[in-house]
Amino acid sequence: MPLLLFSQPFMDSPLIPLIIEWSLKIFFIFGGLMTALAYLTWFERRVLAYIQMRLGPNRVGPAGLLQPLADGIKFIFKEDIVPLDADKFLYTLAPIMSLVPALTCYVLLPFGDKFVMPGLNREIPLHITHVNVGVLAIFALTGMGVYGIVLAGYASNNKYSLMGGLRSSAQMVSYELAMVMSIIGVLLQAGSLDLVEICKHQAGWFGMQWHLFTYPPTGIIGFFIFLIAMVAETNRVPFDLPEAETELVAGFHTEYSSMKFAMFFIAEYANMVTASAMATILFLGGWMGPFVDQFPLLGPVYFTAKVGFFLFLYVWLRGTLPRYRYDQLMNLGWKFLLPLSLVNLVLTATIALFFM
Amino acid sequence: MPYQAPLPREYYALMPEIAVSITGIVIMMYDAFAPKGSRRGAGYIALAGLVAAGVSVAYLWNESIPPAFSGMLLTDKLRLFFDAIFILVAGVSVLMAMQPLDDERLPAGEYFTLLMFATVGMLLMGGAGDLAMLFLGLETLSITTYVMAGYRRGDLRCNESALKYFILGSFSTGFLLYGIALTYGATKSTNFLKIQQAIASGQITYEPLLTIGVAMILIGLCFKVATAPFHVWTPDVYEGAPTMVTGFMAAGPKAAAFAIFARVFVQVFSPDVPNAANLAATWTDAVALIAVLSMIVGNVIAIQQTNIKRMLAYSSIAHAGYALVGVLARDWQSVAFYMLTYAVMNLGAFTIVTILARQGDEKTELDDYAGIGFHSMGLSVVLMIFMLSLGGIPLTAGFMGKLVIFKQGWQAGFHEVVIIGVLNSAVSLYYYLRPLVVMFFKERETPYVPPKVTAPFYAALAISVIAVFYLGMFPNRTLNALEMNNASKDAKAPAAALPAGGVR
Amino acid sequence: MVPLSWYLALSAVLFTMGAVGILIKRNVIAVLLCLEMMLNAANLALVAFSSFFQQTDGQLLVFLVMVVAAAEAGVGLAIVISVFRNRETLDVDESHLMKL
Amino acid sequence: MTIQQIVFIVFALIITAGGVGVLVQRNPLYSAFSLILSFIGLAAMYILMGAQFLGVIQIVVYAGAIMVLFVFVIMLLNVRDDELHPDRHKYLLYIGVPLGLGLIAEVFYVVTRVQIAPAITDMHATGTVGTVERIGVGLLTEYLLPFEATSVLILMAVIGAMHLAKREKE
Repeated sequence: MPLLLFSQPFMDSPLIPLIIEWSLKIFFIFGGLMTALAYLTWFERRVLAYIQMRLGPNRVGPAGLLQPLADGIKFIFKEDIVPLDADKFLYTLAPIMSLVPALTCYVLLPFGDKFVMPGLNREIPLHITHVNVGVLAIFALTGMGVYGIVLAGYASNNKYSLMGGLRSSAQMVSYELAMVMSIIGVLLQAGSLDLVEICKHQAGWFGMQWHLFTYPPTGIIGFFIFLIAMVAETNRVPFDLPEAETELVAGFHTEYSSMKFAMFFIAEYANMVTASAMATILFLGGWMGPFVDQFPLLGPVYFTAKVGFFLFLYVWLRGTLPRYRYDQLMNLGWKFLLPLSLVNLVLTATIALFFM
Repeated sequence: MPYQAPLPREYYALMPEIAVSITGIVIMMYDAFAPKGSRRGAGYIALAGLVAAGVSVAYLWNESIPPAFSGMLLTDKLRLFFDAIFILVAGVSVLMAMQPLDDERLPAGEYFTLLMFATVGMLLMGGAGDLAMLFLGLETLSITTYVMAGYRRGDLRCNESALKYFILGSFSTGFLLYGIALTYGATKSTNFLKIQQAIASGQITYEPLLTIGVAMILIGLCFKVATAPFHVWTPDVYEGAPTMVTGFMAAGPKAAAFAIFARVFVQVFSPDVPNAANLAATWTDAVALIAVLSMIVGNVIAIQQTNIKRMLAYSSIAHAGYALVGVLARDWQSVAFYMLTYAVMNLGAFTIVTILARQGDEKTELDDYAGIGFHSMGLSVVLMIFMLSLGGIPLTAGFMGKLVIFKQGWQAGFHEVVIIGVLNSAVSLYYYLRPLVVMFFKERETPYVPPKVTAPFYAALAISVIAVFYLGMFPNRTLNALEMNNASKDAKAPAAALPAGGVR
Repeated sequence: MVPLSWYLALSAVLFTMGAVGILIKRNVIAVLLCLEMMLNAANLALVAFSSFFQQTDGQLLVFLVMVVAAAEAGVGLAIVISVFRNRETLDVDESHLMKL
Repeated sequence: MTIQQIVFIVFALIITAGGVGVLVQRNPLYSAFSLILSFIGLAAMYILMGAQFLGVIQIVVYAGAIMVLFVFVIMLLNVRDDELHPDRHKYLLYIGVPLGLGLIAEVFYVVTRVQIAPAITDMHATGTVGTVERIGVGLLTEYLLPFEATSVLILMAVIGAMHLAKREKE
């Protein structure tokens, strides 16, 4: 919120058209994203079904396309149960704390470069707001997401929930380190924390000078560390320890039902999208690709396609990999990913020093 | 002015810190890869590193190095003399800890690493040329000391000691930091030289900010050196911490805090600086009050103690009071000399307490000392030497330290404070002599097994005893090194100034 | 524009609350929280001075203070855990094995 | 009243409310969350003063790391409400509250006087001192030595915390 208020455009330009532009962008991006999130669940269930040789939801609407709608209606009309010994205030706060940071991240993501509205002669940047510490801001927001899970675990007054919350906070804090360390190489190359600048830095080579390919092999190593850490950050298989149903029932959201549960659910998918978008921006050139200079509207298409690839990857992982054990997870994070990302950082810096 | 990268000679100025840091890292590596049985090795590595640091201090002694690292690091006699004290304290602490760590099966690698980096913190404090460096050095020292105080983690008293030390230490850090912030607000800089220039040229944004800032820094430092109204944590922390750590805490961090005291109050906010008369008058009054209170509170409560560690804790409060007289006299040399004498005799006393305390610090009550005088003759006589020195009997270091500091105080015109100090030292003899009376003249009711004294203990005791007598009988060399013997009061102004050379 | 004195007043209020909290709170964790509050009060004052003087120094110092705060929090909580292992309470008043 | 002043007042109220919350709440978890609220308000203040980098870092470090650690420990030890000891430590309340009132009074004295002193009320926070570039360059040039010293500090904190929180091997 404060970032939005004090970002540069707000201070400088005339207010009224800006507010209109913002409202429209917010409406489209959030409207689109919420729909996309809903269909992400459908997508996941269908793909998972194909991987497991099942059919998946195909009853509601053609090919099950109305399934998310049905799910939504079900969530709204279910009874909202609050456990008797729960801490009522925190119990209600938890899903909000989980969802709000997750959705706020979208304010910062650039979906493409500027484009000029025909007839209006007004340059519209394809992102809601632009701050020059974008990467840090995203990490700040995703870091806040831990609280939702922790609070849910604590407030439910249920030992499985508590364990889930504890595990999740430990896991997210541990993997955040490796995640941040893995992208410092990228930031070193781009020389900026600004998401738009980082994307533009990858414009060379016909729109294919992605950080994944530059400075081999550091780009690829960094990318894989980021990929693993991002799956762990979003608590997805194979790192879904906080909600490991075989040991913890459903983890931190065991006691939640109805819309509160739905909010956790949406937050999880929203975080997946954010993480995928970050991976896209940092390593796969964001909206960059061939011919994007000539046709600026190709940018969002490329961007969506790349994000979609990562989302598919998430589902693919879920369909194929078994769950890690908790101590293995911690060992992987602290004893492998973190040292590796540090070595990678030193390597990147060395290459940058001698070959730049 | 454009920034210039540090020159090689600026790294020379950092040599002691670098040497000790590398030693710490080497100890960690050694501990990780050495076979399980070899616990002593870490200690010997630590000693070697400290010797290297000592050599580098000696090397720097005659060099004249301008402020390094954009004025962050000052190299002058004040820094180097205190550096020598810190290295000595660290060395004796290593020797003191080797045997107990073995006996109690505590991890030696971590202990010596923490000790090494605590020393780095102290060294950085001694050389701090900027409030930022001062803060960081102090925090490095504090954080390592918190951990060392709670080092025996299965022992509840140890845990509580660490907890109390942590809470009150951080509380004082808060005050210190707020003081730094306000001082920055008043002078537009955190660099000592620039602060001094700002005061001298009258470019203070707002006078009360500076006064309150200095007051808060004073409060923060008084917590760290444990002077009277801010001393409440000392006895509990000293009693609960493992004795070897208490010995270190009483000597090292206290000397380091006094190094800062000397730097900040004797040099930066000195009354010799133009336009600083009001400010200096304010802090002088406060420090005089604190000094008197510390002496009285420390000595009076120490009389009632039955635990030797608590007694030494209160005695350390009293000694902080004496040392403040040197700050009052605006004479850092006497403070430095006093801290040196205090460090050696205190470390010696705590070494004996460590030896007698046995495993888990079980025997630290005075009753445990009853009648051991003729069973462990050597230990008792050596303890007697340290106790007499702490009490200020002639021919010992303690006497020389007190003589120097009270003489400077008297010459600077703080007659009342000095008189109270001398009276207090007389009172203190009562409780310093009590362990001796107990040891030699009280009947023992329980059987007594003489403790095992091993080589590291002998070395620690030898260093302390020799230092006590050397400083007590032949102090001239040390005082000459501090340029105290020939310096008349008129030549005082340059001695109290920050090293010249300007900030690049 | 917001005058400097407003920031200073806010920082002083925050510092006071932290200091008072350390004295009156009983739970160790709450005491640690109050310590953080004191450090943050100092940070606010430093940032205010630094941006009003248009100097980077103060903000650099704030950055260092944040590092220190993180280190302190880590060690402090470790101490709390070690105390809690041996005694199942976090009440400061219950830490009275040694008399004051 | 300019828009900045209104924003300041709003966030100042949030910060103060958070601080009061820490003092008043009996459940440490509620205290922790009050403090997080306070820290977020402080981040907004930093951004209002043009210290963007510190504003974001405030959230990343304090709200995202330090407070998570606190909350984690609160949950690990599963602390619920404070136990009440009505008689004990009353005297600290008697010391603490007057001390607080005294400090507040002093603050208002100083603040009113600062407003009179023209030297610092006229200045306004604008400009670019708080950008990432300036902070980064500052840390690696003039503040090189303190920056390196912090690494020592962090290393010690890690070793110390690990030693203290490790379980005793019996």
